[in-house]
Amino acid sequence: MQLSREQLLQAYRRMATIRAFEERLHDVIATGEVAGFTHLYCGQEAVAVGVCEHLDTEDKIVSTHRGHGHCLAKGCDVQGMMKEIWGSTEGLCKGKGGSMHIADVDKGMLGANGIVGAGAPIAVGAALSNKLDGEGRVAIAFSGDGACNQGTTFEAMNMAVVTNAPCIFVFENNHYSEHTGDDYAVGTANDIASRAEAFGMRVWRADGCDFFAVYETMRELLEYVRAGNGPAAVEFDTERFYGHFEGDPQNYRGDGELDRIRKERDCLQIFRQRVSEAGLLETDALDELDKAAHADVEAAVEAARAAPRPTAEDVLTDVYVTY
Amino acid sequence: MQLSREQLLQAYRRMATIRAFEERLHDVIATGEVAGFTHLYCGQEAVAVGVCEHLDTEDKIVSTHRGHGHCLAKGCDVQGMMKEIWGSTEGLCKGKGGSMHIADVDKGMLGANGIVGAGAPIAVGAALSNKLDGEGRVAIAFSGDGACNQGTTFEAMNMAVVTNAPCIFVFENNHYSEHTGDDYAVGTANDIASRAEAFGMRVWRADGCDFFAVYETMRELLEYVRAGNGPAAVEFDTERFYGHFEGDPQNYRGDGELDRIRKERDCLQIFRQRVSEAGLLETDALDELDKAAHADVEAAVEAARAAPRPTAEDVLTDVYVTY
Amino acid sequence: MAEMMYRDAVRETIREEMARDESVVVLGEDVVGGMGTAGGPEAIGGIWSTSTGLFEQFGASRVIDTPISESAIVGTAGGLALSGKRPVAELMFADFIGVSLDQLWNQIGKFRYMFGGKTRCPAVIRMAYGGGYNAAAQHSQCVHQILTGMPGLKVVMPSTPEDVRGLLRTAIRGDDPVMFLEHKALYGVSGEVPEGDYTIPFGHARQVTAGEDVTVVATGMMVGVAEAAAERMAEDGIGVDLLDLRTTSPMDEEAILDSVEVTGRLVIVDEAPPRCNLATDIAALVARKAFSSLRAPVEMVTAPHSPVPFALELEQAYLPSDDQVEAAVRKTLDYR
Amino acid sequence: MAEMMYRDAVRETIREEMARDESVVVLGEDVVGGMGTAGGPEAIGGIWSTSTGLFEQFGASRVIDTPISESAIVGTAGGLALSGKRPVAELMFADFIGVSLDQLWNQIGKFRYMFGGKTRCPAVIRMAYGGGYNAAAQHSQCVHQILTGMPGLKVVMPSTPEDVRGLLRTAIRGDDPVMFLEHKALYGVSGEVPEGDYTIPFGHARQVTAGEDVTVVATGMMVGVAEAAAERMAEDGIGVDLLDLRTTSPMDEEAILDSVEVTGRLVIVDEAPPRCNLATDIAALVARKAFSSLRAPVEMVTAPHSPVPFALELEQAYLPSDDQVEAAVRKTLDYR
Ligand SMILES: Cc1ncc(C[n+]2csc(CCOP(=O)(O)OP(=O)(O)O)c2C)c(N)n1
Ligand SMILES: Cc1ncc(C[n+]2csc(CCOP(=O)(O)OP(=O)(O)O)c2C)c(N)n1
Ligand SMILES: [Mg+2]
Ligand SMILES: [Mg+2]
Repeated sequence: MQLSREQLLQAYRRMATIRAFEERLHDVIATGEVAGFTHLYCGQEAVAVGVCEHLDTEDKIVSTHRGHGHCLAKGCDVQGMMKEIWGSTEGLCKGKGGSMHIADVDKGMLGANGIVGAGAPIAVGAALSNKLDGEGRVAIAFSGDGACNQGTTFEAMNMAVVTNAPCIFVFENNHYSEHTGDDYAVGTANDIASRAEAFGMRVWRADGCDFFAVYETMRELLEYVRAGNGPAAVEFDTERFYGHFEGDPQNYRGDGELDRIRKERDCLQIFRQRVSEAGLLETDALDELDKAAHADVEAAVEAARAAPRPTAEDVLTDVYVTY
Repeated sequence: MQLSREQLLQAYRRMATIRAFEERLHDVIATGEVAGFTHLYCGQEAVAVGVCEHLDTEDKIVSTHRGHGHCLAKGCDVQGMMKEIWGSTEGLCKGKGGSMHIADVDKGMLGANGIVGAGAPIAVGAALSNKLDGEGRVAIAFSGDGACNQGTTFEAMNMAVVTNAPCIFVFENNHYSEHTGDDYAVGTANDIASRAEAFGMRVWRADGCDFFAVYETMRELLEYVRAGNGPAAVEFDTERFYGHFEGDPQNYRGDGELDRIRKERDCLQIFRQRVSEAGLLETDALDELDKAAHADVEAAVEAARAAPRPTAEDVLTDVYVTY
Repeated sequence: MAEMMYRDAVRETIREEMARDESVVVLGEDVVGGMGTAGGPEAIGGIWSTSTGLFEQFGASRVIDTPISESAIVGTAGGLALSGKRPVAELMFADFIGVSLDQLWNQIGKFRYMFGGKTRCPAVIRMAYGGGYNAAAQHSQCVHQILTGMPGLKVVMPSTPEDVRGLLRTAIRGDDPVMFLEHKALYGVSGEVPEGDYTIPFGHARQVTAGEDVTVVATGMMVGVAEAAAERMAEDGIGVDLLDLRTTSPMDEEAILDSVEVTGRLVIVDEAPPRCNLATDIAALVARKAFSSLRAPVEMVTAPHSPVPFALELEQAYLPSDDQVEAAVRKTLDYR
Repeated sequence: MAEMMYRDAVRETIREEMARDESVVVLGEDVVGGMGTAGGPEAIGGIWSTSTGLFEQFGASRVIDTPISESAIVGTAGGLALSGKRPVAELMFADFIGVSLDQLWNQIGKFRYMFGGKTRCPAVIRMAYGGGYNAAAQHSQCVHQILTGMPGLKVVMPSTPEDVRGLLRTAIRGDDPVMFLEHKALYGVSGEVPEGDYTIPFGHARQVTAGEDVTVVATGMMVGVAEAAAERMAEDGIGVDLLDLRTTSPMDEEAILDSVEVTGRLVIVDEAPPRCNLATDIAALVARKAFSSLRAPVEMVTAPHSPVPFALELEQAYLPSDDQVEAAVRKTLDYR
């Protein structure tokens, strides 16, 4: 099915925002201005946006250590996120969580997660909650090719099948877990999707660098899951433009690999090409969105720099609801 | 390949010993003479023996909470086991482990295990040790249909594939994990073996109530693994004659189910039938072995009853090698 | 007042809370039993019989039988709780926190904090702990010493059916993750239970016996052990102020300090091994905050630094006994 | 004496032990790095650079890169150790004991006991712990308070490159499972390291500064924090007997008790949150066994009862500081 002009613009705008957000962080982190461990999502924007454009607030997602893209795609506030990464009390998590723990439960974003594989079981719970409420809502667990080897991920898939939970396992295969290739670490007869399939789920596979492939795949998949057919899984072939963490020298990359994926596998460029070729959007309109995204991000950085800082008294609040 | 008369006699003798051991325990536990949680292996004898008859001491096995059969098949001493179950200092584990923790590392038996799914990773380590030593030895993880849902089991399979460990995952599908059916708890497109297969292992399937099917399957499988082809898995369809634990009322069984499996799926009877029909062994010879097995077990019970008991001083020994 | 068994107190309280609030959901291994079998569901209702009949009454969507996947059980509870439900999950044996600790410690215990106080995670995780069944090293352990140290978790250890009801209501209705530790040797114990919908707040110790000679602090199964010793010593005119903490996080520090201020002597009974456990926690509290009241060395009666052994004689020697409590009390009283 | 960085001390000791004994095997995530990539193996050698070059020197069968499967990593180490090998496994972050606790606690820690003393499990599990990197609630924690309480495990917390070498040799050559806790903020710290193949026995504290006014006990990163305070106070004539425990299981009880006997005053510094931690363990030890020497309330300087927060200001406030140590020392000295 065709996306409307408005939908196309919104999708691109979101992807552009993620890109701008991450590239800005890349620069800022190099200066030492921002502390903590930060993992950039650049290169995978089409997955987060292609998935989340189908969701509303009641649909839940659970994310990973590489969570900025998922957060932004699910509608988390750019300034709230930037302030969180800066550690301000005005951050989405009051500066207590930081990059690896950004969450906005009211938006259906149940948290980035510093523990690889920990999100999948949580997504099953969110899915079962939605099933109880009976409105056809789903929950989505984003996992990497590395996370697909963690026991919790398998347990969650089996649990979802057994409980017929409307849970969707989105595997973003960017071919690396930290410094290790998926060819080495993912034992499989075929691919990640085939491992999920062996649990009795229906699975899909698509090019994660092509927004339209992601979007169409998810449309089909979501129709299946929302209809009460139980869980499903999908594997997206995608690319990670930066290192595992900021500062990673990436010696494990092949010669010219980064240049090649930047050139051939950039989901924003591919989107532009598609909509231009099909005469759906003009370059000018897209450029405008890029500019707007950059402006938003720049404003967020300025706001984060000026935002109030926590004090020692804040350490002991928010541990419990009732003490 | 044909088994020799001697091999046939030994295999039956081992199965008969397990049967006699378990049935004797069943009676004794009902009287309250033996304490602790005991899970009987009756009905599955052909698996333990059909697997372990191929192994020697340097091949390792790792077992489960339902471990008596694996122990006996791997050559653990009948009296040492019985004394352990009675909690004597002459028990295989000096009365410190009991039924769920019987081990005899010198025999390549790395322990029963009270934690479902915990054995599989340990088997990978034992397999890698054997691989390092380069003698073509293997390690075997026994797991149930319930254990196949525990995250550790999946992690172990993947780890074995990635490290090309000579590790064999033997799934004994007795169709129940405690009081729950495998139809409910094992989410799968096909069967347990197919889930293992999705990790890129070669898998086999066979009737676990037929010693000859188990034995032949394992011959083929072991040839494959000993040749350095990496890990493999096998699913045996088998039956549990008693409850999950002693005292289980088994209300979850269908009408006549226990009678049927006792009648049609008794691996000892099937063995007898096969060797009689083929004219390989005479009923008398088999009866003799049954008798001998019972005598051994009876002697073990008498010995266990008379064996020395631990004292309070023993509690704090064996925690460390060096204090 | 009605007589009720500890296990029944657990189950009936869950049943009432499920009836009262449809967001309460039960999950765990064999909490139904018989799923996927010819004998059909509801064959067991939990191996401790703490969920018998709930499936029949509330159906499969609210009583969820799970595969053997403890990490996924706790994680699923976490996801339900973040989504507005009130899951009551069963881990069967407390020892299984080993295979699910991340979800307890790093996930449900920290969501609220990591998310800046903007969410609630009202998950109750029930588990049977403790020794006495010759169940050996992997089915007999205490875990309160591990969980109490984890910020974000609350830890409850009821010792009577009455407390089960009051504390479990508080746990299910509260908005924080609660580790509800049921001692397996108490399931069959009966006790008087008040009528009505009472709750017991966390962080309030119960005075089991009153006395001014020595303070004894215990939890769970150890309360009965200490009470037996106290009753015997009462005949000799020794007055034991025996406190049942009921919850270890939060803990009623005031009750302990107030008591030690009067008695000047402290014996702590803890079923866990001796290192970094609740006994050391309480000893430290008193050594810090009631030092000037203390008139004798603190005494601890704990399990030894070993795994739980199997054999009858070994486990008996392993578990703290009333004799040991009495000896510790007499020792502290003899100190001048 | 040569100058050596903490991280290099770890790696070079492992290298020497691997050369010395071919049963020593290294495993963990990215301990090689670059496996299955176009850039080839050995791209990283462990994210802490504690295994760089080992793969090249000893090959894939003794330097085993693993998938992200911590339970399987520890379990594999356990199986190797039961089979006569000496695995040195890396958990990367200590926080990942959450996903592997069963294998640590219920498996490798108990094999020997459960099997009646008839086996050995010489597995060394290394992990980076502690705060200071704004790595927030799941990558900054202490775990010694959890592991020390577990019978069967030994727990080592070196604070200097010299101790890394001596203690790691003892760990690898010993026959018990050892939790080797490396503080991530110490990896880049240099120190003098003696030549030669020395070992340091477990259970022997190191006296960092001598003094007769107050006993201060610390481990790992906290040793430096306490030392800074002690040096400052020395200028005011306050004599601090600062003990670095080096290992918490076994623990050098004698050194602590002997010191308190002289000073009568005790301050314990622990980076872990305050409940059921090592500070309470030591406070309890002294309240039990050195009560008559104690002249003031025990003081504890610990992290608060909260998860580790992210923001700079919050983490700074969270971590015990030299100012807090100094205040605690002065408080105990002021007590009459
Ligand atoms: C349980 C656990 N183990 C290890 C890590 C360290 N770690 C963080 S990210 C990562 C790689 C994850 O790879 P993948 O799932 O492919 O996600 P990607 O980084 O490619 O987005 C690892 C090993 C962790 N955070 N948690
Ligand atoms: C981690 C863990 N979870 C739950 C249990 C309780 N338990 C013991 S045996 C068992 C069922 C195991 O089923 P299966 O693997 O099929 O083995 P079987 O009993 O049929 O031999 C369960 C749930 C346990 N011991 N360990
Ligand atoms: Mg990846
Ligand atoms: Mg089974």
